[in-house]
Amino acid sequence: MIEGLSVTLTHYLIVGAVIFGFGTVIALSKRNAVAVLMGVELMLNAVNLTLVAFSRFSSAFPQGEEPLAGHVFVVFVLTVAAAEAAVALAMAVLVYRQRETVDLDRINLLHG
Amino acid sequence: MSAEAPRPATPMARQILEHRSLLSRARALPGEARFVLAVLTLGALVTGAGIGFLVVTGQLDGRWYDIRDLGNATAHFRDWTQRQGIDSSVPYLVTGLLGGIGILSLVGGWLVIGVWAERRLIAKFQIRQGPNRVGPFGLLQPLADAVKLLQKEVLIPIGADKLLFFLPPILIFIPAMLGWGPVPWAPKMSYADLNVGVVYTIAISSLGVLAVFLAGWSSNNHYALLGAMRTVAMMVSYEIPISISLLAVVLFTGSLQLSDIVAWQAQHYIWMIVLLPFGAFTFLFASTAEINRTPNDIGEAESEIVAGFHTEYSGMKAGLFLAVELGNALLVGAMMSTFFLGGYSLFGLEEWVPGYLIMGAKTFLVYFGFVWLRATLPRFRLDQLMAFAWKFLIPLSIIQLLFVAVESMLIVQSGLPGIVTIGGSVIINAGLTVIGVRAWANAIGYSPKEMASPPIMTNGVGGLRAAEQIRAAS
Amino acid sequence: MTTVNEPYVLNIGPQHPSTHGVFRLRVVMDGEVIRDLDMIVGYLHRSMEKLAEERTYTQNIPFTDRADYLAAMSNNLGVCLAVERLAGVEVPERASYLRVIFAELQRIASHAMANGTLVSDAGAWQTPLLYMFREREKILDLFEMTCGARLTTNYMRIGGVAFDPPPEFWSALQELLDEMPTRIDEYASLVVDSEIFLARTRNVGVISAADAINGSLVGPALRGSGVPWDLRKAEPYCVYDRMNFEVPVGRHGDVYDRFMVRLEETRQSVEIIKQAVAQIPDGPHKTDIPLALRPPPGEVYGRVEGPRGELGFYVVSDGTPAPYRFHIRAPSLINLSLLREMAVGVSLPDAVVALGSLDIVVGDIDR
Amino acid sequence: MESPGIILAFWVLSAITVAGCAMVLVAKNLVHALVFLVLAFLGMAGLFLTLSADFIAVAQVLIYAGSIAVLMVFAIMLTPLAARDNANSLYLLPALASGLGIAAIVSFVALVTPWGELQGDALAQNDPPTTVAIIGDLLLGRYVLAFEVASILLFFALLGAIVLVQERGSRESQ
Repeated sequence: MIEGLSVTLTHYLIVGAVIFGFGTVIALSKRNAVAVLMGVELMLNAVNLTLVAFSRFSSAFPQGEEPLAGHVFVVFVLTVAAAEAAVALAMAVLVYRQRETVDLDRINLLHG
Repeated sequence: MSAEAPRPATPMARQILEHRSLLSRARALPGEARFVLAVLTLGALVTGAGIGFLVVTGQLDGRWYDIRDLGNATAHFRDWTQRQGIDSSVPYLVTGLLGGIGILSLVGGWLVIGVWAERRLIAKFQIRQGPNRVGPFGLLQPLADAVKLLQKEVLIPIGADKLLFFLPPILIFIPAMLGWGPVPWAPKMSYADLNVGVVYTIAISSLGVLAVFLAGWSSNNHYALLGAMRTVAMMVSYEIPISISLLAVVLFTGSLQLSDIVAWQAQHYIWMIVLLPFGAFTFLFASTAEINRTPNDIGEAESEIVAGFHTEYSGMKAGLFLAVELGNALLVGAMMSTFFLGGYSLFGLEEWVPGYLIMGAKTFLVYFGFVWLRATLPRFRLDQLMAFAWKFLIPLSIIQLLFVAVESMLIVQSGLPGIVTIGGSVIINAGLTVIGVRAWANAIGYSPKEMASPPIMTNGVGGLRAAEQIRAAS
Repeated sequence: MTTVNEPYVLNIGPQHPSTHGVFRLRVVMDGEVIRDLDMIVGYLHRSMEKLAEERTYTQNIPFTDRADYLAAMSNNLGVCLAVERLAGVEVPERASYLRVIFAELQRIASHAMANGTLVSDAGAWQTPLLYMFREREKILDLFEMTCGARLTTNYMRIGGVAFDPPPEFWSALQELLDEMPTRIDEYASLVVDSEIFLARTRNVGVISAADAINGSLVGPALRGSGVPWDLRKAEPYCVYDRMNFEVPVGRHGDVYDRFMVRLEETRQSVEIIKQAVAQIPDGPHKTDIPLALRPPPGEVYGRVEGPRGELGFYVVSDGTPAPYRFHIRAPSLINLSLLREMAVGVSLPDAVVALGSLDIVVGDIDR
Repeated sequence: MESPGIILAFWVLSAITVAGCAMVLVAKNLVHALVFLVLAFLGMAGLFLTLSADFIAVAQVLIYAGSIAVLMVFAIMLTPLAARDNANSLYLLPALASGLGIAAIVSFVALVTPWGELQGDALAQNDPPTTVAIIGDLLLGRYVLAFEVASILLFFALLGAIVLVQERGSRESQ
């Protein structure tokens, strides 16, 4: 309807980029291991958004050689994210049992 | 009452004795009222016969006034707007809004009736009267309760997390309402007939967990936190058997769409509960765990942790939690009847009776089952429930899934008549259920009959030595 | 390597659905498991024993109604037996039979309450409780017919009972006795074979026979542990030596056994009442005693088998109308002391069920 | 992508998602951060819906909002003595710089690249009938090896998580 407001691939890519940026900041700056994991999940999510957007806007969508390949990629990313979250949180709990903290700044045994 | 009979023991007993049945009350009606009632009955019969004639001659199928399926009306509305040249988003908006209001008011009304029905039914189970003062048969009791709850002060405990304490009653309400979206009420009557209805249902049901956790965590109360963690652990565990049992249904029907699942059952003249008895049991049992109802209501086990995660809530916030609990029971009833009890279909009767009435009746049947369970059974312990899910339900569901995969392949690809393949599946699954459950129970060493031993009757008297003698003798 | 946790202190009570009164448990938990448990009593203390030293012996009988308010008849009986022995008062035979009938009716009513609340503690939404209340209601009506009160009866007197039951009492009692076995069967069919109830109570809260004796456990809790000790057999009072009945004892000493012992005792009580009704002679229901009874100086310990176990009254007289010392040995308090052994190391639901199986009455604990 | 509903939904949902992400960064409490994270996940599911990816959207709700968030709840509750203040470390400034840099570069590339036919109006007619069937065919056809590998990965993640968290005492007692 309104010409300037029509949503294009670029919009989705920019939203993905912004979310990825937030994810990066959270993953790099937080001290709690669980919070770091939140950042990582956000980054994965941003990538998912980009993949689905490409898949949707690709002209090869319904009849091309790779119909919905982006969606399949997202399914795999989801799988990996679930696996990663399970193992990472298990590790956080394990570290907590050893050190009574999940503060990544204080987990510095190899720091020398 | 005869003269020598003892006087009624208590006021309650007196009331029960003096209580007249509905029939005797009807006999005592005055003549005018009887006449009016007779005219009304006659009118209803004539109208019914007229509708029956229309149905038989097929003059009703697909018309907008075909009230057997409200989906017809919306479809006609959509066509009409298209012919008028109105933008296609308008009819979607209008029907979406109307449907949303419809679902909200339907569920809201059902909640009111459900509260009343549950209390009356449990009272009957418990040889009591139940609410019978406010309105006819006490029907207005839930409204009176709601007014009472609204008047109550909303307390915020000291040390509570203000924001997160405020949110959960609202948060828990959203998935409870969203869950009604894909439920098919009639062949074309469904608020949002999603392609991925089954996955949607599972996903929505997993959202309530967070609200429960937040309610328990933000209350700053030990009972609440215990209840919240119990509920979260249960919901996470029991989502897996629910998903697997629904997967078995999907394997047979070959569609994730809820209306397709019902259509498959109507078309093959079979209910999934016959085809998948173990799946239906898994779904029902796991659902009681998910929605915190007896025998799995450990999340709000009254005798242990007072009210669980909503211990600290008062006023209408507590009322919302209770309403959602009840609404979830109705939702599970709707899901159960969709997936396992044939949904709106009833072996051809849906041609005559509106599908949504059949669906509602089935939903209420399942709900009645929940009430019955609640009035009868004690409660499991947390570790027992966890063990039941992980050691019993999940392995057996996976084994059943393997069999179902083969059976569904045979049904689709073998080319044999349906009566052979589906009938064979019924027999195989029933046998598998019986054998599997028994074998698994033996394998994990469960034998309830040995556990129930009556006490030893004795005439002797003594201390420790006598105790040992008695034990040795028995 | 264990999980590092904050000490998680849960205050169960003073107001909590499963403490059956105002009584508090201070529980230290690790997750769902109880690590330590404190019982804090005294919220209902009414200083009964001290008050009794200022009143005559007959005036003290109503106090005992309020001690164990679910078994007022048994409490009345206990104090009357003690004072009668101290003062050497003869009791007419009809009164002894009436006492047996009412004490056994009280036992049925109290066990109904105990078993019902135990199943409620296990999570059944009060249905078993209300099923048993149906019979309890009729028993309380019988009490009302006879002495005008339902709960705090104040029926027994030193030297007999206060009133002879009215004529309609006997027909109502007969009706109750006739229907009682089927009612108990109905109730049992609801609970006894329920696999959930079995899973919740079997091997939960186990007390061995030796532990039970060392902890001076009494009543159904002791018999649930397998020790055949019933004062009605061991030291027959009133006319129990003329009655023919059996004592149920448990096999494992767990919650389920205690439940079953209570259920069987209900059946035996019905049998006892039937025999008593058949044997009861005509005659006076009371011997007259002076209004201010002055027993000779001395001391006596009278005990009866109440619904909760051995209920003892230690009475010291100095020759005045008021007792010099009036001590109540309350079964609930002493049974409760074993809760700690049962609850530490098990999960919270098990502890709640174990507490329910001890059948405490807070009035009896605090007095 | 011209329907006003889609346009409105896109702007609202992106606002919700981005705001949720921002709040995860600035929230004072770890549990609050978790709530905003779930909000961001749900907004993202909505964005998937605007892209006609119904299965992915539902899977997003199921896996992220339903499972991973609950896992995080457990992780938070199992570490009761750890700080819950969601504090930032010393590396906040470098992190901000790198995050901004990445977002800026990707946005710049997205803006200047001539996407050509990927932007066209031809998209309007290729609404897929149902994505589930196609995804299922692809998963068990063309990508079956990846599918099997993913399942093995999940299995070992499950095993690894159990082995990691199992307490030593309980292992010996078995």
